[in-house]
Amino acid sequence: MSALMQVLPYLVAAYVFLTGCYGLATSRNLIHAVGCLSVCQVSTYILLLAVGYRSGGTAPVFSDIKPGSRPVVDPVVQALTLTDIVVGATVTALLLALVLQIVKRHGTLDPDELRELRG
Amino acid sequence: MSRRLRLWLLAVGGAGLAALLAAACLDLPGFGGRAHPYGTRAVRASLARHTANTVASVNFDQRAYDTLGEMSILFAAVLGCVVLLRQARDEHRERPRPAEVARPVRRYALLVVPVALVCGLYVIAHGQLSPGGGFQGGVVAATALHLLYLGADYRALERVRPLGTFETVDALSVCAYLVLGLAGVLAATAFLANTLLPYGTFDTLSSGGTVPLLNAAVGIEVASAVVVLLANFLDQAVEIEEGNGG
Amino acid sequence: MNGWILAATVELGGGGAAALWGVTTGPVARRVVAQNLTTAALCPALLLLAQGYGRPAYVDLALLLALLGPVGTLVFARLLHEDLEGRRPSAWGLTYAVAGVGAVVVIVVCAATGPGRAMVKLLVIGALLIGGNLIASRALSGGFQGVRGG
Amino acid sequence: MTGVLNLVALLLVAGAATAAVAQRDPARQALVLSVLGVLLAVLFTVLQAPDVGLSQLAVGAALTPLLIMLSVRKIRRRGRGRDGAR
Repeated sequence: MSALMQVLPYLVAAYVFLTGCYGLATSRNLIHAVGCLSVCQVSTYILLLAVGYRSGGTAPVFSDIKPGSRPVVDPVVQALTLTDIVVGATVTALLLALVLQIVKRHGTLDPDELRELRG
Repeated sequence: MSRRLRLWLLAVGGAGLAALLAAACLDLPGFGGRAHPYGTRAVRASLARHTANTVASVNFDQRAYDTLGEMSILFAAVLGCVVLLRQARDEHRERPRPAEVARPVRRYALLVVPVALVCGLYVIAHGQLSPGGGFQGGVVAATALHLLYLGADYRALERVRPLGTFETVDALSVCAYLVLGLAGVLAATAFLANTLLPYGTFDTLSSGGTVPLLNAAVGIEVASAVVVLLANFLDQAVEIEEGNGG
Repeated sequence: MNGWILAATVELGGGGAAALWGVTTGPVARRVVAQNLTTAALCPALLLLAQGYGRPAYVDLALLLALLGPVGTLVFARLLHEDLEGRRPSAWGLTYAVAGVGAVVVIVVCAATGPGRAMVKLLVIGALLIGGNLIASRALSGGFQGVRGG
Repeated sequence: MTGVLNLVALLLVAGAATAAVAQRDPARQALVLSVLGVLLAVLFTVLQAPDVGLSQLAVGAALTPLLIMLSVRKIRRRGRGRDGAR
């Protein structure tokens, strides 16, 4: 149990990433593909926070506990993840805007049909 | 390339990537380990500068230059959306008919909008003390405003949302972040260095030197960026029609 | 052993798995109801976790979820109302049961906190959670009948 | 005890991510993504990252579904306009 728990969070992150990639590659709908990309982003959050976790630790926020009274987890990876989430959402919005533009120009949401149009 | 061949290629590549990722996972330091050298040093630095929330200290003090990068990505993404979603020459606007929403839902929306705005401001203002900060609070405040569309009417939202003002405020808050950084240079230290203001008393709203100011700038930027973003999507989804109309 | 964390685990496991199952299977009408009940099921789990870890600061998460969860449901109720028309998705029995669990958790955590500012915050969360949940259910079962093209 | 909690939260997130990819209709995918967002927020709380949890709640519970659903609505309306003109 504990040997598995040592690597399980990393494996979950890897699994989520591969699942997202599979969805991205087999998607027949560009909006669905954008959703799959946000699933891929999720894997990076899980990986970063898993690296920074410490058993028995608590959040490095000292508004309600005394500094030094309890062990704390790593704040650096948390700061990276935090900004990543908000920026990720705006990037999703940018991709959705591109999708709307593609639909306007080519009238289709299917990436395969788009390729036929160009060729 | 046929669809079948592409799937085979994906399977082979995915299997290889999965094997490499699994090998990498097994080599990482175990989950929940005790050794976090960067974390320990970041906590010490944050406490030395009287910032109770270490994450805010990392974001707006120790790695403030990184946050400037994040802000510019945010700004660029919103700019891209505005350009992509603007009204084209062959499109026209059509006023949506006023919506009739069930009365309890409308009342709930009108009641919760102020509560949610206050919550967003609370999350921004307490960023350097308790969990929260500009990034989270900004999104909350901006999303809360759109309850007016969801629970009432698009026109109600348009009335309280002067878009031009929000676009200007967005740009101004990015500038404010830069100016605060340059103030550090003028005070003869370094760009974005937190040596400008006194650190204050630990665990109070004004503690942490420039952290609360940078936090507020980010909060305003994120809030107005999300409002502008959603406004463009809403215009496309609700008002803008194809063809030149009449 | 910490009873709060045990309760949170049960709530998270049961509520999360049920919500996930509900949101991935069946007609759209049932999926929206499951999405709405996710908020109501997981918000008490967050409160229990805050209590279990001994960190009142974590309560902010429950506050935001109680505030934004119903907003998310209203998004679907408003923008999917054409798919939902004629079906009137509602599961009032389940809605009241989950709201009851939320109320019980809020009251128990309040009792453990004792009077003060923290308790006021918990009561606000409870009111937002239950009120938002009931209103979102109301919106799903035909709150946007008159909306056309908006 | 916390090990079991970590395990439950991780497995739920993995399941929700799989479900989000498996739903091929964008509107249904948006529903699963919003549940995934809330589950992730709980996972982040369990991993002692309340700041990140708040960020994920703010974005995942309402903003991302709203963006996706508005795009879906735009495309549906467009399709209807086309059919009407024909």
